[in-house]
Amino acid sequence: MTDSASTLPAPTQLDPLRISEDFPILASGPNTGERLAFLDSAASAMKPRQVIDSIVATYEGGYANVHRGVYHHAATATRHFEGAREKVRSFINATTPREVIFTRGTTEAINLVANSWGRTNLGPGDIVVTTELEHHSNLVPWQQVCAATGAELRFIPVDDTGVLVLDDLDALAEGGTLKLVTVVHVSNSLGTHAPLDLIVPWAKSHGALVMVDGAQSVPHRPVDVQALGIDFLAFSAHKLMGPSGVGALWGREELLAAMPPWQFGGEMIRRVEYSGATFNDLPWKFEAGTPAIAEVIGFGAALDYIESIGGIAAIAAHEQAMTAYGYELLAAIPGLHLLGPGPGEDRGGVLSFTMDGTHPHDVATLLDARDVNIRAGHHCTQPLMKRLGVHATARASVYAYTTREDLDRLADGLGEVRRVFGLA
Amino acid sequence: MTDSASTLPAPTQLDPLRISEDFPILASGPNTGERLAFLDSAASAMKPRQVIDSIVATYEGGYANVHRGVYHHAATATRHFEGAREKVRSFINATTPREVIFTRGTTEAINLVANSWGRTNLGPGDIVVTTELEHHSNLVPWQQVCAATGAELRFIPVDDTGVLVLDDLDALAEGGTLKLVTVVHVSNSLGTHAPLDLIVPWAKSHGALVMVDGAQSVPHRPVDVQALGIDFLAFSAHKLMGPSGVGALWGREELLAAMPPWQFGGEMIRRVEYSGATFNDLPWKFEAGTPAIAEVIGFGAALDYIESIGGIAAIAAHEQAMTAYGYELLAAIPGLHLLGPGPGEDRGGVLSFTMDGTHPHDVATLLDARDVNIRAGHHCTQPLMKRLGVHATARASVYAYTTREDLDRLADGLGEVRRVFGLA
Amino acid sequence: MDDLYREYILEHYRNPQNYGTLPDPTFEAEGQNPLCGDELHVQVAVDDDRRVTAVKFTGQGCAISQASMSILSDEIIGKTLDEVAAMNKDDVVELIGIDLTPVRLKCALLGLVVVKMGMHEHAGTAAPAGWEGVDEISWGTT
Amino acid sequence: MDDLYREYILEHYRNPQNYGTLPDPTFEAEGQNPLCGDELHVQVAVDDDRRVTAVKFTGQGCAISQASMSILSDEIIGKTLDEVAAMNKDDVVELIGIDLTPVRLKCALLGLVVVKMGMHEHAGTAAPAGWEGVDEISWGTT
Ligand SMILES: Cc1ncc(COP(=O)(O)O)c(C=O)c1O
Ligand SMILES: Cc1ncc(COP(=O)(O)O)c(C=O)c1O
Repeated sequence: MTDSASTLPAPTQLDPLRISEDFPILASGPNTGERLAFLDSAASAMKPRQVIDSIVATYEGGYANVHRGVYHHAATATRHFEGAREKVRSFINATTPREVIFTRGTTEAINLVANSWGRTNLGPGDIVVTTELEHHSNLVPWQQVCAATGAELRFIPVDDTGVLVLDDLDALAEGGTLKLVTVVHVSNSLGTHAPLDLIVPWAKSHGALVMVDGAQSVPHRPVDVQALGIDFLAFSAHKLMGPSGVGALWGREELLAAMPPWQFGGEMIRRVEYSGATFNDLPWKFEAGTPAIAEVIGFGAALDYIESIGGIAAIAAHEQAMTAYGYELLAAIPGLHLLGPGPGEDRGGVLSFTMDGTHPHDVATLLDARDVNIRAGHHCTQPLMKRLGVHATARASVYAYTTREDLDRLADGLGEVRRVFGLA
Repeated sequence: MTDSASTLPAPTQLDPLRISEDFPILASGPNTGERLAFLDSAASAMKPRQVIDSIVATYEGGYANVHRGVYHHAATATRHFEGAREKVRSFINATTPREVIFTRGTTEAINLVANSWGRTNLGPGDIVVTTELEHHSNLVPWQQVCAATGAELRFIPVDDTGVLVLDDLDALAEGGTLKLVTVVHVSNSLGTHAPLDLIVPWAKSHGALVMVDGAQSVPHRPVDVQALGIDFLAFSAHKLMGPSGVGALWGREELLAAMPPWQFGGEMIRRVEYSGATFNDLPWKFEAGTPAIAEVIGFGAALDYIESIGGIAAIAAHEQAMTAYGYELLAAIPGLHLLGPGPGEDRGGVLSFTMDGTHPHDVATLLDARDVNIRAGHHCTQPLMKRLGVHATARASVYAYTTREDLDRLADGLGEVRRVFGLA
Repeated sequence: MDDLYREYILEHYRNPQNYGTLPDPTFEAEGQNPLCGDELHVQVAVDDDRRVTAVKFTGQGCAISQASMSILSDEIIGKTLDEVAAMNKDDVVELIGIDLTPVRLKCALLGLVVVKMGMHEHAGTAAPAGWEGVDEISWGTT
Repeated sequence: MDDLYREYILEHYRNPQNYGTLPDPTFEAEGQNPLCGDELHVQVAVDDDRRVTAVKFTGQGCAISQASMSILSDEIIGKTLDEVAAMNKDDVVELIGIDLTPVRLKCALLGLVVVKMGMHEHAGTAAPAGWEGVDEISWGTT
């Protein structure tokens, strides 16, 4: 992709079957006893033993509330908790752990920026630009904050294949002040990869900030916040093989420092009187109340796990191979229509499709009987579905543990679906 | 406490040593190898094997994102997730699970009410009453929302022992419209029990709503939202032996139904267009984004665990006995001053004290060397500390697994602290 | 896999009973399942004894929602409105005769919910807050 | 348990060195550790060569914070401001010679942080954002 690519060492080749041994849930599907062909990691990834063990180790050997306790377990929990922050920092190449705020997930991270940054920086005449690809979580918060502040929400359009159309970007900034461009890095519905290398310089040329919804990119490809030149990044641990209930907001330190806190309570204060309060430094200013202690530590364990199997570049390479393989298999099925970018393009490991004469929900139900798990529906992108003229799609998504056999079973299952529906 | 008390069956007598066998972390302290005398459950409780096993079982055998997946594990996870909501409903005797909103904890629950209810219902001339006992989490959000809306925040005072003074309640409602009374049910710093049986009727006589911070009551004594006649209740799972990262807001259905959503994104929507969105029914309207799946299920497991060891009334009785025992032991130590209500009064299992010639942090550090864990500091109640004329206190708190021996070791350790500091 | 979608269901999906529109319905209603995009528009004609004389529906969606509506429409013709009002989740499950996860159960129940919403509107009684609000579909109890 | 608080620390706690106030300090500063309520007010006198000639402090708090300040005050008298500026976490840890968890380390470092804040203010250079902002105290690295 870059000129220097040839000088980089080739990423480790993943062995998904070896990796699958780390995932207890994959060993045997609930319907057949066969391996679970889990092709819904875009919704939430499965967890390796290493992450589960981390949670158990916290509760069995190092648990306490963090930051204030004097005793041994409190110090241990705090060290591991803040150690996880450093792991997140390193994973996305942030400059300091002060830029890493733990949230419940991508959604809360975006709501934090919309409420804290948005409500203090947006007003009538201001423009927020997003895209027609967005997940509801990066759309509805901006609809709300624009309605509340008088700012205007505009959309980078997609073409009929779901690829962003950047031809007339400047028109989006006309007649107002462009303040923020907020973009899904990789679409969870189509796999479309947003060309940040074009969008970021354009936004910067208008003096706007750039927020990236990294829910589907951070778990699947190297994301370097400094190299991207962005201002905010949101992502979820549960999609990168970490625990549920935790995620992160990364923001540039000077921006976060200038933003008011959003939630209030313990942890985030410096000094409280009955009449008012002053607030803690970054990152704690944005972390009100007891945080998700074991989950944050498990988040760190998930990042360690990614490192241990070869790193995020190796995962990206493996997914690319699996996606290409799956694309080819599905494209060969009569009446099956793949949505989103073509196989050769830079895309995420998401295969979204419809099949003539069948409904995605029926497809998913019939596949489930064979322990092939895919998702069916609007994937929290209702307006995008409408734009593309579909009510719902079936979606198979890959991860580090995905094998060619999983995809073969998907294709076989789809053949069977066609027979059940009298299409073959 | 009530006339009919004698007709109720006596609660099960807890065996804290038997119960402790369920808690791997208590078996051996990190400094001595002896049993961990964990006396900081008010900060966060330890977790029984049953809760840890629930988390492992979710990730190993029934994990997937909830609510939308068609396949087997998605249905299982959803059933267990919504089953936990029903368990929470039953635990606090709410009328319907639609009234139970999962949050990160008490703090987020209070922020939800302050932002959603507060910003739509408060304005200049309105009064919010709270108490001088509050944890920062039930103080700072109201300071903020009052500052933003022009409402006024007033305080039910405490006397020098930290007991609420209700003599002149009506003065607090003068010169404005009393809209909300928000009260900590049991003080985490002192153990003071707020007399809701007096406060609620008073609030209702002014047409005000009542919110209760149940962080220290729900884990330790029966709380029945219908019997109390309150409107909102906030509490945290991590303080009732459940996982970190999850808690609940309970609210009366008609109130929640009328409140706008606070966070926006997946799960909480019904229909989304590029131009706007409509929102889901209760409780999901308030649960944006992927929730804390394994944690919510573990929350349910913690409630099951409480049932399995005899129920919340049995825990309350055990704590009362332990608190009385500990109070007596500590009161006998020269130079030690216990804060808060006296031993005979209705109080929580929190023993807060100072010791002449020593600082609470030094006390806690020296006790830690003996694997006796207590907390030292302001306990997130800085204004209360100032009101009582102390900078910090040492605090020991009890739970279902607390033994007399734990408290004996505390008392012995305090004797040793006095020797180290040349006081004995 | 064939068991899951019996020939009976597939037959109703491919050739739905009572598909189309009524010239003069007593009441009608439409509903969606926002989770999957299933849509149904149902029209009902009732005689003076409040007995259903005709049902017609149009819609699109999965086999379960469309076949269930087809089966339901056959079932309620001839019933009184009170009898229809008394029908619940279990009746639908029995009618379609297959095992469903909660998400798919919502598909199966869409038809009954739309009919009931139309009845409420017609009678002027308060309808349930919405599709998700219908108690029978509560997640916790299935 | 005695090891944890050596006689040396306790002696400084009971009889702090340089406790009190200076009539004519070159600069002064105060700081709190909001976590535990430790407070220190420190005054420093410096000669024309920017060498510390006197230090006095008042305050209240735990043995660690008060003893550390006492030990630190002895240490910096005679040092130049540049030498004081170069002191960091490790120097304090070495001076007090006991093992501390991160929370207690903040107590030990309070004195040095307050002195440094005073120096920054005196020099007109930007002080660290606050007590917690001091990099040496970052949790992740201890
Ligand atoms: C009385 C009280 N209120 C609120 C809280 C805040 O709870 P959490 O930190 O779990 O949000 C706590 C616990 O720290 C508490 O003790
Ligand atoms: C692209 C995208 N953005 C945002 C989200 C929301 O993430 P979460 O539900 O973890 O908050 C998701 C996942 O559902 C997603 O795929």
